[in-house]
Amino acid sequence: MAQYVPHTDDEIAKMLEEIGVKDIEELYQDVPDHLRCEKLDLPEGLDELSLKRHFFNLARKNHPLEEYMVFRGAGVYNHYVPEVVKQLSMRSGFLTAYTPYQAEVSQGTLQVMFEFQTMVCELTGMDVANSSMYDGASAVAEAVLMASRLTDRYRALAASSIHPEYLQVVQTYTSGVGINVEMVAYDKESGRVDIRTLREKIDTGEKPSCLVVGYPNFFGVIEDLMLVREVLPKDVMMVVVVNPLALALLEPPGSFGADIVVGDGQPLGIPPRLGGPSFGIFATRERYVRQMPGRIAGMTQDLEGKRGFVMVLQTREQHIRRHRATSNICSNHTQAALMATIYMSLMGKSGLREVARQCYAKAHYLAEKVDRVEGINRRFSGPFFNEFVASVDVNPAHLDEYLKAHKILGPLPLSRYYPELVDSVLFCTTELNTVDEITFLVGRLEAVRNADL
Amino acid sequence: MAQYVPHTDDEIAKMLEEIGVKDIEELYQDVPDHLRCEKLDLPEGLDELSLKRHFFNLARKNHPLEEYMVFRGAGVYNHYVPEVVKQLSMRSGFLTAYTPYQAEVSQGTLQVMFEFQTMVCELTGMDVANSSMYDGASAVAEAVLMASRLTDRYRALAASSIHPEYLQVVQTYTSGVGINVEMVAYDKESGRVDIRTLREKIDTGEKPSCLVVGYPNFFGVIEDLMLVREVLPKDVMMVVVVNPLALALLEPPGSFGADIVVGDGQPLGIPPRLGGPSFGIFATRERYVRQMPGRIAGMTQDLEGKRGFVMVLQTREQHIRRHRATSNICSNHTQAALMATIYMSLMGKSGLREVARQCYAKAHYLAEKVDRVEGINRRFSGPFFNEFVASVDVNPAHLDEYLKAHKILGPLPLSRYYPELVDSVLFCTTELNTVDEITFLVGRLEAVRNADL
Amino acid sequence: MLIFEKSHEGRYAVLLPALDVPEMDLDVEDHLVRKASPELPEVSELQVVRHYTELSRKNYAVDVGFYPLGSCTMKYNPKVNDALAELEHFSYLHPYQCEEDIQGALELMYHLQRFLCEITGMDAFSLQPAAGAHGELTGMLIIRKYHDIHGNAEKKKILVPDSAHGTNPASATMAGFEVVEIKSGPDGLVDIEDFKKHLDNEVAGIMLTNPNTLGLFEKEVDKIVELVHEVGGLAYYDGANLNAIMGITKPGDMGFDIVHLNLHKTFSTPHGMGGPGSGPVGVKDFLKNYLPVPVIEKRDDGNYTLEYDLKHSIGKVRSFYGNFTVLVRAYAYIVSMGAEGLKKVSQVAVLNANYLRRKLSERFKVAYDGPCKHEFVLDNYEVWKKWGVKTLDMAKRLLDLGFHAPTIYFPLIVKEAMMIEPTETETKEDLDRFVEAMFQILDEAEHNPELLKSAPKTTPVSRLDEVKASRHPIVRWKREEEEI
Amino acid sequence: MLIFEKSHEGRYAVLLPALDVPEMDLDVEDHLVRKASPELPEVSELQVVRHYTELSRKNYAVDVGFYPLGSCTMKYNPKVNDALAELEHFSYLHPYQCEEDIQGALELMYHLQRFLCEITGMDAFSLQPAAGAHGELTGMLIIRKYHDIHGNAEKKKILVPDSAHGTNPASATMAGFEVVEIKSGPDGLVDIEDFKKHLDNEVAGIMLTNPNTLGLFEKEVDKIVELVHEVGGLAYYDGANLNAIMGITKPGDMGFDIVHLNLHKTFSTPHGMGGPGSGPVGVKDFLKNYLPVPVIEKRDDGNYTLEYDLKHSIGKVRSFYGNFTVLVRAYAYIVSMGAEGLKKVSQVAVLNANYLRRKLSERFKVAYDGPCKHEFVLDNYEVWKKWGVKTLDMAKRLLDLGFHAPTIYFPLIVKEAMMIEPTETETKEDLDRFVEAMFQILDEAEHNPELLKSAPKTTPVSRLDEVKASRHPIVRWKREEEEI
Ligand SMILES: Cc1ncc(COP(=O)(O)O)c(C=O)c1O
Ligand SMILES: Cc1ncc(COP(=O)(O)O)c(C=O)c1O
Repeated sequence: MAQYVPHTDDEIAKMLEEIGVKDIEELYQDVPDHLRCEKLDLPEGLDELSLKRHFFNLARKNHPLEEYMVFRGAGVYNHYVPEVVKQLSMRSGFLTAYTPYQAEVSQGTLQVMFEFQTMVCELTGMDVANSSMYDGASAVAEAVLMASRLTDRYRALAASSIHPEYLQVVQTYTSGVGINVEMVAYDKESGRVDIRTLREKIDTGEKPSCLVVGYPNFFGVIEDLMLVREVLPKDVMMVVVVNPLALALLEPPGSFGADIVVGDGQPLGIPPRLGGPSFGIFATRERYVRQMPGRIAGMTQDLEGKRGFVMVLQTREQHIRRHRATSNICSNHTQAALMATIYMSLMGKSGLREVARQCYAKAHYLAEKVDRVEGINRRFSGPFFNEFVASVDVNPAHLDEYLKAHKILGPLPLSRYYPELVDSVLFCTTELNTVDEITFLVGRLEAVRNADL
Repeated sequence: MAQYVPHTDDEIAKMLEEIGVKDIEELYQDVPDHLRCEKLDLPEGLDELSLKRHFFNLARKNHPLEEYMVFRGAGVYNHYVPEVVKQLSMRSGFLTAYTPYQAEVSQGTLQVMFEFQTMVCELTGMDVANSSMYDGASAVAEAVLMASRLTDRYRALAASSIHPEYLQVVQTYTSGVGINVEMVAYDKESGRVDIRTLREKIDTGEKPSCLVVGYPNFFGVIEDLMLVREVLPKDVMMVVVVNPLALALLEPPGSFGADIVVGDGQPLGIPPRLGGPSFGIFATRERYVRQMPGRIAGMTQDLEGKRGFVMVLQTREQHIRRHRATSNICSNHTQAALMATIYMSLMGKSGLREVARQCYAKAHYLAEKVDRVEGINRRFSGPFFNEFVASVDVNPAHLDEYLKAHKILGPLPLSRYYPELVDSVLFCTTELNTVDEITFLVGRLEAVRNADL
Repeated sequence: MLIFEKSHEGRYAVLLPALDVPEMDLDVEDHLVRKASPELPEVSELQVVRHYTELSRKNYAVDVGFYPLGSCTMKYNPKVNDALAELEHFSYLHPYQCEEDIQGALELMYHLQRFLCEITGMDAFSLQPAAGAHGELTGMLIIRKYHDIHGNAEKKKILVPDSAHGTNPASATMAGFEVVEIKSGPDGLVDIEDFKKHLDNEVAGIMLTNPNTLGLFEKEVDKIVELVHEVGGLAYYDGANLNAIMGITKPGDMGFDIVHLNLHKTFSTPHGMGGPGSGPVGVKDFLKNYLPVPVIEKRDDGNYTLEYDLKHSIGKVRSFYGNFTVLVRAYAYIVSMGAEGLKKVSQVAVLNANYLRRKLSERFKVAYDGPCKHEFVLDNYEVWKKWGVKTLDMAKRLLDLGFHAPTIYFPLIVKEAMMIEPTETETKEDLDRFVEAMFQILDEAEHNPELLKSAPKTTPVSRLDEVKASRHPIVRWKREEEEI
Repeated sequence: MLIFEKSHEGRYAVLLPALDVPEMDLDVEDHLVRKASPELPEVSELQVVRHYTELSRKNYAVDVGFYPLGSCTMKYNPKVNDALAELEHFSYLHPYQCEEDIQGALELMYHLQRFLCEITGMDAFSLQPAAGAHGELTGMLIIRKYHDIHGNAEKKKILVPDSAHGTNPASATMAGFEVVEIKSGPDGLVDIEDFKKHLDNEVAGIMLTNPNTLGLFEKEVDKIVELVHEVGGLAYYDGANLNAIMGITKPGDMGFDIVHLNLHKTFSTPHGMGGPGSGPVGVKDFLKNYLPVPVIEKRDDGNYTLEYDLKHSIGKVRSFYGNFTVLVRAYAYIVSMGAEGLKKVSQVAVLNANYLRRKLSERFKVAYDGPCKHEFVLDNYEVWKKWGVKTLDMAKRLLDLGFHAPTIYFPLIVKEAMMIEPTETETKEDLDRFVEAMFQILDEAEHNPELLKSAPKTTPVSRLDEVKASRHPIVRWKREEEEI
């Protein structure tokens, strides 16, 4: 059993005496007898060494990505995380601090938040950003809630091509306050949001609060935000779900009049971690800042006029505004946002662009090769970033197993989320895929039809 | 190619202009043409990701201890290193600092040195300790040199049972100043230093400066320091080479009138690291402190009377005393000494004892079992700590291979260092050996005679 | 300086190999091609290292010193747990790998669910929620869905004590409920009379924290829960204060239907400057099918699986499977401590709080009588009235004396409140030192109030102007911007 | 506080499983059984974490800021190299594993030997020595053995310039040589006349540093070496300053017979508060067999092996195979940089030094003329004479201004010396800031000398009394001892 409690029996006795009780039990005198429980039924505690041994056994039952050539993304990407990001973000001055309630001894945290917010604004082209949400999905959900608050409308539109899990979360979040979320289909040819359907949805029924659209969307397809914005009435908010990395190459949503930009920060230096924790990005326009959820750091001065940072606009938050708060969020994901901040500092202007450029080039190189494989066809004509959908003439589940046997974590079968894409899979590349891996994958794709499945 | 130089071409140009030269070449005008070299013939530089890939390839060609049940010590031990030791000792405030020449901004280092010295004194029972030597071997060598300086005698005695590599290093170090190092044989029965031989050596020839003796010695045998001290004339220095961990159980050399205590600190929380870096322990009596090599931290006050730490007695050292310094040592192994300091703090009084106790108990448990295996016999009757020698009736090299095939890093064959022990091997256990491992090893030892070798 | 202010055009580090496939121009409509690159810093690797090393050194943290932030359980976060969570075999798993590939992870999560059930007396847990508040929202949505399914259209109110954490009412609102505040009595516990006044058919449920945020155990908790049940409401337990009662009593036994836990508090995962944490939600059997998906189940063949098929599930509350590497740490903590260890944790957390309470009560006014649990609240109203020194000033002065300040001005029902939670990992010596500091501050309040009002002095910055900051918020750096 | 002062009897952390074999009493003579346990601290894990976290925060370090400590090459230590060295596959190898098991390690060391040969122009390297001084001793012992073997009994003198690092004469002494100091001329270079005066049959060798510790390139180095060779002596190169000349010139080409390098300087392995470092020694072909053993060789079958069989080897200078995990970092550094990278390192190291030199020379006296290499020395004698401010005072004031001080009072031949080595990883902005600080200090020296004499003020302690500390040295804590 580990021992993190420093007290010796002697000390405990001394403290009890000081308190004036005979034993610790007496301190629980207010817990009625009938509520007392038996000894918990848990395994015996473990010392540190035994704990490690236990974990090595568990670890052996996992097959981490390093065992594979990875061509799977779909919301979580296998990017390179530089050592500096790992080591600095684990510094205990960051890791073991809490929310910067006492600003004077939390300038590290607050400045990180401020820098992070700035970087998010730069990437997204928006005016203001908070210092993180839980993840991309909850960020989208909060955006939809915010759009409703701002417009006082309870009908929201969402492209069916945003991440299906995000959509599910939006549904859950909005169920309470009764927002009706309607899907807008994608164009079967381009993979972009179907503009005709969108127009129809807008023209019929209640005026929607917002439209949620991906950039790129779940299929990797880059939506034409200019067109979308044109189609949307001025007072219908455009909520854009981004892959922040793609914004190193793509004109930011802010340029097209996006009202809220959200997304998951995982591509910015955070390991896959079985999907979490990463963090949610949330940015909006200055005029909406008082309706924004989450913590915000701002610049100010100390008594000597020295620059410093504090949390601002806390009256939006639950600890002050309680049931009228803009959100219930309290703990957020600052430490993950820190990782992204360090990552973006380290990669810098040119480095982030380079990562995006490599992801892009490799995906397109692969796409070209894949197009030439018999029985595999790219599904959408729309421009894409580092993911693309293709239909395959073998069972995608079998393909998956076949590739796995060749140490490839292959493209994700899409049937689970899109019944109409039952024959399709989602390919992904990052800067970590080498040309040899791509060639090997293509070779396997060519071979699969003749393989014994 | 990695890029740790921050300068852009523009900046370089600006700086050159400021200096008033046209290019960097001009700054090398004092290097004669005939001394200029061609472009170095080295592989192309690697970015961080490629570097990691390169290293993973190298790593794959190594078989680390985690692949084995480890029964090999012989100077480097497979102890448990707690996480806290790893993480704290890598803090950059420690790792990227240099020798504390500016004490006011090096209080962390200096206090660590002071604490370390205290712990070494506590372990060894000596008055003073320096804040580390390179390793155990060089520490012994420096001790012999120091004994010569103090006694002005150039004949030293050393038990042949101290670590053979240490003996070699002593030979090398003393060759320059012409100290004659004579071996004192071990008693074939007990494995302890042969007292009769020792007496003879003392009684014949020049008076020796010192005797070097192990505690425990290389065979794991615990010398009777009281007896050794009795045999040694008062003015012949007793230099004791310790395994610091054993001192948690054994009466410290200081109690028996040791003059210098040295040893290797690896057992105190430092990974095996293919043998280095660990650090050398060096402790002596107060009255010899001015002849001690190495850095020493001492307590003092600042201008306000606040306690602080500085390097003391620097006039012994090379940067001041130059060719009359007590040693040439400059860089030492403080960061490894820090690891030991953290390790000893964490294990604490009872924890260190517990580690030693477990090492002891497991070695003795194994010894008992081994004794019962046909064809294997313990070689020495002297008391031992966590290592013991046994003779085997199969070829030790073959035994080694056989055990390796069973994922055991078995006892070390001794023929390399002791021709007379050609049939013998050195067993070792630490707290990391489980009873199951021991049972498995014993089973293999029983089986080996019938195995096809 | 901000990292942007250290930027120099054209400076960079090299971390990636050159592109090994043909260069590709961006094949999108012109207007979608980024024109101006985002203004990210252009700095060297060493600059990055120094910058964030410096920032980390400007923070107070658990690894730096005593952090008695009430309600936040700032205890020691074992280093080994961080190391385990960072192992490649846990942190480099893709959520869409097949289950066969992640059996170790699923096994861990499955057992964590079971452990949490055992510790809380609930029947099923979902590990999805990313934080306490997220768990609350989850719980509220479960209550809503439950009433929906049962056709209880009238149930639209959630009762919340006035001492509750702000997330409670906020979460209820987010789930579409109307929040009804219940008064606390003079003893700091739920005022049963006031509670009963609000008890009617419209009550969808109640949210309770026990011990509550005053550190007091709601003795009548099971009765309150019973009454809520009687009107057809459900009872929700905010488990943020579980650190006081592990192995002593269980919310399940108190009658609660839904529970959330803050793994980043009770189970010692590091707070990370405010997150990520994790807020699993547990329920009684009859609500099992309402949990957010997936939950982890064990199949007959001994393998573990992600179960998505829960009949009444509220759906998903976040993507994938919760904050996995936080779960890893919490699991490591529980298996390290075992039953005895956890009980001792609670006992000593309560011991430490009572010890501090006792000592401080010599000169401070403690807001409520009787032994506390893991925390207690001081009422510094008198100090303010007598010497014009606010709790804020006292808090700032503590920073100078090397301590993090307690939570202040919360709960709202105590004037000039100071909420102190020492946790079990602090030594008696450190508690004594804290008491000394508090007494010193009291002396200073009397004899040198200016010292307190101008505190802190020894921190990287002196007292910061928060009002100004929120009046004209500057929330991002801009190139043109001069230092304000 | 010292960790011992935080100790509390009976406190402990649990890190190991209980003993799983029978308990054994210590079976030795009674007098060998320890009576009083060593007084190690009894503290909790959190106390240990806080204690050493705090200490680490009290240190200045490369990761904290500019560290222009002349002669020490305090440059950025790439984080990735640390991570690689700490990999289980490198740090958990036992030195007595069979060669088959450590081929990766041996391959790395073999290539490192080859790289170092290429960089220095030597023919063979041994990676054994643990530090620069250790390498010097190794080199001196090689010279001694060489002369022994060749029957040169008369050769007992080693020539060492007066500007040499203290380790040089100390190492020569340790190897049993008589040290003869050679004067530096007014240009800071070896005074050829003085050198020639000492050149006779008794000269066993010379130790030179080039660029020397003044940061000046010994232009006549090959002639000096030639003259030493003519009297039958060997030439030793102290490679601590190699950071100035990689890819530009090689000690081997200058004629040196033996070279040591400081991997912890030029090849950027972290200094670790003073070590571990690594000081490999390289030699020309004719001395190959004198190297300390083992060296790494490549066998015909492509495998790597530890070679112990060198005919005239001086033997072993340390146990096992050198500071392996330091070697790992140095290897990583070299393969990261490649030929171009290393050359750029040297070029920019020299550029930075000359830039600083040029800027500072506006108001400071630079000890020697002409472009410097990687470092240069200021002569602050005038400042002292004029305003009574010592170089020490200026150094202490720099600490207040956020910089580590340069090396002071070395080399001994410059009065009130301040030796500045910026290294290549510092930005121009930081150099400019340093110049500003230096100028500010000069102003203060004139107008407010007391400020300097009482500096530093902003550090964890103010100026410490070193004299007192050495007069009555207190070098360990004792229980009885009260704080002094
Ligand atoms: C009593 C209580 N409930 C709920 C919460 C909310 O938890 P979280 O910050 O994880 O959302 C907290 C913590 O801040 C709390 O103390
Ligand atoms: C010129 C010179 N030579 C030799 C040394 C000694 O090196 P080490 O400290 O590694 O023993 C140093 C460094 O201190 C040095 O600067």
